[in-house]
Amino acid sequence: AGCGDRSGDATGSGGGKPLIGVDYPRSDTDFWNSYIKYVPQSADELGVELKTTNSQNDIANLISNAQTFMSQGVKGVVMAPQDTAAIAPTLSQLESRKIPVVTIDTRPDSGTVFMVVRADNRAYGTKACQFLGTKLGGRGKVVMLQGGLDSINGRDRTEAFNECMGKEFPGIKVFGEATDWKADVAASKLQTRFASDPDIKGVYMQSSFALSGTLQILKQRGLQVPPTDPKHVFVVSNDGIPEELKNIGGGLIDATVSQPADLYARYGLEYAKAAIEGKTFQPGPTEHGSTIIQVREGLLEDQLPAPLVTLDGAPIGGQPTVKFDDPSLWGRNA
Amino acid sequence: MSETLSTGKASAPVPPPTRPPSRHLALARLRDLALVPAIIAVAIVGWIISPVFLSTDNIVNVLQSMSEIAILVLAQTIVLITGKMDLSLESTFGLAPGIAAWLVIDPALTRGLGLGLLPDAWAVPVVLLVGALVGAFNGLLIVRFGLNGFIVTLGMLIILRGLLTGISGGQTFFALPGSMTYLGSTSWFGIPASIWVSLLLFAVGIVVLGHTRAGRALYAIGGNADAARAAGIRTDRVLWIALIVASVLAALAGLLISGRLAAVPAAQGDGAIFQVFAAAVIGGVSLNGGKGSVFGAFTGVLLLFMIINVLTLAGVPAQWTNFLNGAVILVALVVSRITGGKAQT
Amino acid sequence: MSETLSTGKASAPVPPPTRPPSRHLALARLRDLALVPAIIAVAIVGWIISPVFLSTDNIVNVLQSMSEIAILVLAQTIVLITGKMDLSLESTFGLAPGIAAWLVIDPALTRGLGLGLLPDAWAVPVVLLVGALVGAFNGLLIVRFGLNGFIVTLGMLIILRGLLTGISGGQTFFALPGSMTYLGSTSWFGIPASIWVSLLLFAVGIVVLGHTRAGRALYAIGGNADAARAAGIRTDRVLWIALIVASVLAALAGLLISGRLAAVPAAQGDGAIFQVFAAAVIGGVSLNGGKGSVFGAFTGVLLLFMIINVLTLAGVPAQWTNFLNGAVILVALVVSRITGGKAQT
Amino acid sequence: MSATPHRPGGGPVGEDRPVVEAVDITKRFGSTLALSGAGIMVRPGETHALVGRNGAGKSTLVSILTGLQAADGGAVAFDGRPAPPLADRDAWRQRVACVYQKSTIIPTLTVAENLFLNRHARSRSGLIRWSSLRREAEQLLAAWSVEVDVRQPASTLSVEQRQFVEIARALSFGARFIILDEPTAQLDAAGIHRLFTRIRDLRAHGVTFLFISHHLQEIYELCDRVTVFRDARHIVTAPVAELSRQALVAAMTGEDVTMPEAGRRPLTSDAPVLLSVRDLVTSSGAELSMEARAGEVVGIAGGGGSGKVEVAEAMVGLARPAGGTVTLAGRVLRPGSVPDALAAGVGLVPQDRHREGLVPSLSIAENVTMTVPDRVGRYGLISPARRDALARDTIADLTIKAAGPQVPVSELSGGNQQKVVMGRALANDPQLLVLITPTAGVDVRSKQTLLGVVEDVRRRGAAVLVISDELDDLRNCDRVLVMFQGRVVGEMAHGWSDNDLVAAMEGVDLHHV
Ligand SMILES: Nc1ncnc2c1ncn2[C@@H]1O[C@H](COP(=O)(O)OP(=O)(O)OP(=O)(O)O)[C@@H](O)[C@H]1O
Ligand SMILES: Nc1ncnc2c1ncn2[C@@H]1O[C@H](COP(=O)(O)OP(=O)(O)OP(=O)(O)O)[C@@H](O)[C@H]1O
Ligand SMILES: [Mg+2]
Ligand SMILES: [Mg+2]
Repeated sequence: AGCGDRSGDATGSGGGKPLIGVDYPRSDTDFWNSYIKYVPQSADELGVELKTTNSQNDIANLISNAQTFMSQGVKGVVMAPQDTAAIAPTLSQLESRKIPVVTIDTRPDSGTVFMVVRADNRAYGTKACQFLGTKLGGRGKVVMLQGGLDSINGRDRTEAFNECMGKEFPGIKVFGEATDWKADVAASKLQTRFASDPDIKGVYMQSSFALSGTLQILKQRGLQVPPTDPKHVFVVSNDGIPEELKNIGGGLIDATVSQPADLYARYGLEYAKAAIEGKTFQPGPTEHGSTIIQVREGLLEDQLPAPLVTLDGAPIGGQPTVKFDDPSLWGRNA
Repeated sequence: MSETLSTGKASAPVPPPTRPPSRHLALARLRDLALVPAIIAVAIVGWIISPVFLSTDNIVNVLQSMSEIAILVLAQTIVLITGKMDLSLESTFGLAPGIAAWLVIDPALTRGLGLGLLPDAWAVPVVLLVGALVGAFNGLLIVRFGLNGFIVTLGMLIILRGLLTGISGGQTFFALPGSMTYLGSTSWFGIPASIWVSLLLFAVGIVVLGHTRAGRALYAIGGNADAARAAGIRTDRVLWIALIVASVLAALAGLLISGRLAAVPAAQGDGAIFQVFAAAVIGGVSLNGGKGSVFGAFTGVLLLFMIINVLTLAGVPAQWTNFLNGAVILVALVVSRITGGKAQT
Repeated sequence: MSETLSTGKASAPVPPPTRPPSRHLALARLRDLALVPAIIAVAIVGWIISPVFLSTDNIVNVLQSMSEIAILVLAQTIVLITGKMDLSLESTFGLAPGIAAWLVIDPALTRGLGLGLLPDAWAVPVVLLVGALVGAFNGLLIVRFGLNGFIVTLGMLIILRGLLTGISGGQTFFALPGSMTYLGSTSWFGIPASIWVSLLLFAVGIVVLGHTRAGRALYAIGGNADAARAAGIRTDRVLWIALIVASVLAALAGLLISGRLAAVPAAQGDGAIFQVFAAAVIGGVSLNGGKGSVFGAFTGVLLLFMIINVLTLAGVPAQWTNFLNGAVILVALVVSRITGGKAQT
Repeated sequence: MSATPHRPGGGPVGEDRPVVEAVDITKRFGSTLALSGAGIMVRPGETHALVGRNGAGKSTLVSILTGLQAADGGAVAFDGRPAPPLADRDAWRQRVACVYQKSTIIPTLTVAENLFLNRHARSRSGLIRWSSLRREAEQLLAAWSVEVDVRQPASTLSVEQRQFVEIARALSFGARFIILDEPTAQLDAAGIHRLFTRIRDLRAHGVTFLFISHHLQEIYELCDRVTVFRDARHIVTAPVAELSRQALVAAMTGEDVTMPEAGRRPLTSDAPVLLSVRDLVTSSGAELSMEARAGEVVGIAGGGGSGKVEVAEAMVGLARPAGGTVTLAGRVLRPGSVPDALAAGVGLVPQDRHREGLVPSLSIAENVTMTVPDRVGRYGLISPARRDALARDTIADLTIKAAGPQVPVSELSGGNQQKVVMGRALANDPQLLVLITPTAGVDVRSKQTLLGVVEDVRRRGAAVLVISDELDDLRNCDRVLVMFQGRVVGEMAHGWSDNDLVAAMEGVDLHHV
């Protein structure tokens, strides 16, 4: 990297608006597509100019895209590295060029970033566990449809879910099934589980990808009955896409975790803009209802709220939940 | 200059046959049944690991979860027998129902995801039509322009998957019309329709490829295309038809799985082609054309899915399932090499 | 149709000196350079779209981001020229550095991910050794047991990927020793070392395949293995070596990218094989063996990565990049068909 | 004349050690016994012929004598010393050079590289010196007056040029012993002449040859002694001069095959014209106009490159003609359509059975009935019983040696495969039978069977076209059209003399100079 001073000159940014490079992590899930949709909207609102790339869930692409951003002379970068270990060299390269980085959804294992904007994935797993454990009264069998083993977020959810179950609901038996984030794999593994253990009472899906396949299986087995019926199978999903909210309203599933796709887009860009403008932040509560924590030296994290959404909005295990038709949910406005 | 032999009809009697006349037939049949012992062995192992394995519920489950991939295997078998290959089937599998959903579903219901251009009744015809068009386009490039089938369909695999991502914006199509979900989700006589459909298609495949002139033409072309042409087989036309039929089958398989999931994820079928090839080859279909049977292909896919099911029931640690899956494929390959008895081609 | 005419005893009624004597040579050379106009065209288009495209910075970026895949393409080219194929290269790409990291890194530093069995200095030798072992195992099954290369390496692709998932539990290995990260992250004379390494390997490949008996033996085997054997070439040994060299190259490429990432993700190389095949074939390497050159393969991979870079610079909407990528591959194929002038094989 | 499992040969052995001696060689391929206690002994300086029917084991012996394959049993010795180990290819190549029956040209490589494969000229650095390699190649080919650019890929060579490249390469090793396995099968008369001159030359310099051919006259023309194989065994070795043609053929076939010429029924002059070809022009420029009447056998002769095969292929739809019409029994055939030709009643034996004649992986029954699906089933369905019945008839009619209709064609010997091709041509009871080089690579016995069929077909009132440059194929024709450089240059009635026909095929008209 011989010509680091290029990013200092004025080319690249037009009309005084700061130029920010946003790398989308992938475009094949509903959640990230919502994010992709929100980013330009937020950029308009914040008055920043955008360069976007898509790394298709491949870290090598992300590195090359970061290079491209540098060539294009962006002043700040927003990215969502799905691999939190392998991003370190790129971060130090961006740092050496004095380009601030905001990461979305994941926290790099090492290296410096200006701000991490994420919801706590471990909290997702814990919330789902609390919900299912409470609803099942601490007994029975549940299936956890994991994501891909190579995803940090998936692993966080799995670990937290298992941990919480083991600690708080030891009477519940958990079947963990790896699905590679694939709907058909999830469907057939769930079906196999129902064949071997017909008395399964709960399903935790780590992402909405498995949503309709799961519903079909329940329907096929005649288990789509209201929660009052003893045959009811409790289903917790994750993401908070509109389809899930609709299904909660329809009584087809029981809860989901609403990942704040809109807030990811908004605060990712806002922090990048702030960094370019030279602002700094301190740990503590923010004005948008979240908390900034210091994870380690030189790494701040703004933990956005990721509420558990339920039919009635009643608290679970002492934690508040949000009613499925709450207008503050991003899935309501998508 | 010439030999002094006069010509005339040879009167030598036919020498006594050196081997029993039916041996070849028997051998050919045997090759069809090569996997049956393995299937029985897996069934026994599965039953020991978990008695649930042989329950009706679980058997139906295995058959249903393999039904869509099995149809893809059938499609690939047809193409492989002609000596070509079609990698793009895995993308057609997702694209065909994806396009139908895109054209049919109401944007009002799905926040702008569909176009709502066509009435619901068009959905299934559109699925099949997309399949036919993809097959025809492959045919255009492979048969007409003489491009290499592997690389054409590799390009098509990428392009069709990209097209599905493009129209869906990477999202999942929900709220499919009833006509699209019917086949994949209904049951006939207590058994899911997709099982009936796939078994029926295999039965038709066995009859057509084994006992009709069109089917035998596929083998002739795969065995020696020039000779087939010299024998009056319209090789180009047969190849086109084979490619189109395969794509339509892939579209149909996609319809079944979309019906089962009541949705079309943008990644539908992603990576399935590896499994499809493995099943076909383990089932005895040659990658060089002209060899293999539909029944063999069926046993191949059945074996694979039984093994996956056993691994799931056994509760193998998630991180090792892929490894075991690959190991099983490799072992099946080596075993079929030993039973087959000669260098595979 | 006319191709049915031309072979056989009486090939042409009029004796053949109808073509200028050096045309074939010129054509062969031309085929090596076939992609150069396309590369120039893309460079111009890229420059129009974004002047950044031709900046040193961006050119280095393109070369660096293609360097590892380019080495995979070189490896695949070697195997393809012998008339085989090796799908498992994409898994070796991840597995070889993965195993080295697993054996070397200290579990204390990485929450128990590594074994810390070997000292750091062993890391690079282990990477290359794993590559050699994978190649030797492929050779055992393909050359020794006569199994079909496509399906053996397909099985290996799945199994090796599964092995990496197994040892890593799907997690990313990080905190790699300096010996593993050096080559992928250092710069020589202001240019990243991985660019130097890949260019050097291609130069060696050009000399070896074009100007040594060993290299020509690869072409002879790919063109007609029996004839090569009759000419005294030890075909089996050469095939083994080709498979081993290819796997070692893949391992080295994996080492480079791991060095660049300072980590080994469990999915490293996943899906890369499609791109590798596309680049090799666009670069004029035949899937049937015996044809193609290392330089051509290089132009193929260069063209692909330039186009990807242009699409990125142009800010094509994310959901359409895959589609455009596929379209580009297909178009490149059709173009190389036209410049190549005859049915591809 | 029973098999002698031990040391073969007769006559006095000279003081020289034999150049090569193979004793009691046995070789098995699966269930096929290719060689069974066979042997051969070749003396220095002689030209030794090896003859036998298809599948007698000749080529198998060649591959053992050149170290390509190991024998299951027996011993090979060169100059009295045991043969080198199989892995030491260089040692083998010093002792023996060979033109194999199966082409060992690599089509994707240049002519020059084919000539010097694995022995490229190298500089001191170990890199190949392409320029000197090319020069050497040019010199080598110039000696054979093969005029090709050595830089072009071998795939562009004509079959004949390719054969000469093989021969030139084999002779360029400087070996003192050279094996030629059917080198003349692909050459025309001029080419054969060139080859023979060269062989005599080398023989004068003391080079020893082992020569394999199905053309017996070549044996008498060239060779000193002959060894006959039959059914994988050594039958006899004798000086050529001491073995009459009769005796030679009898040794090969194990029976006396001379038969009286079948009563040739003269053509009735009022037989209707069945086939009429008008101004047919092929895409390569060959032209033909002709007629054939019912029951007539018309030969089309010509050397390599005369265009005879092209016109025949254009006639039956295998290739699309550039112009002209073909009318069969009043029906104009659609140009370039094999299905239409079949429907009109054309039966075809294509030139190369491996390329266009057979689907080797399929059974005899499927191959024979491939052109007549209508006759073995209805509504597109095939009745295996009817198919096998039809195939069994063909197997009996043509005396195909096979265990049954289900045997894959790939397991048949060459001659039997050719009979299957003939069976396929006859399956639709053709009105016009077109035979393109129908006996290429077929032994004398099978030739008789195949040509006998022609007689049957003409008796049924069909017309037959025989396209060949083998005189034996043409002998039974009512008349022979001779083509040269794409034009018909002469016509000869039945009873032509060999010399006249050969001269005409070479473009020399002996009578009308
Ligand atoms: N590689 C092989 N595998 C199986 N069988 C073989 C193989 N090579 C030869 N054979 C069989 O061995 C026998 C002898 O074959 P060979 O090629 O030596 O005959 P040939 O005398 O050269 O015949 P032709 O005159 O047709 O060339 C035949 O039955 C043949 O089918
Ligand atoms: N490659 C092979 N594999 C299996 N069986 C073979 C093979 N080649 C030949 N055979 C069988 O071996 C037997 C002898 O074959 P061979 O070629 O010696 O016949 P042949 O009597 O010489 O016939 P022809 O007169 O046609 O030359 C035949 O029954 C044939 O089917
Ligand atoms: Mg024989
Ligand atoms: Mg032979």
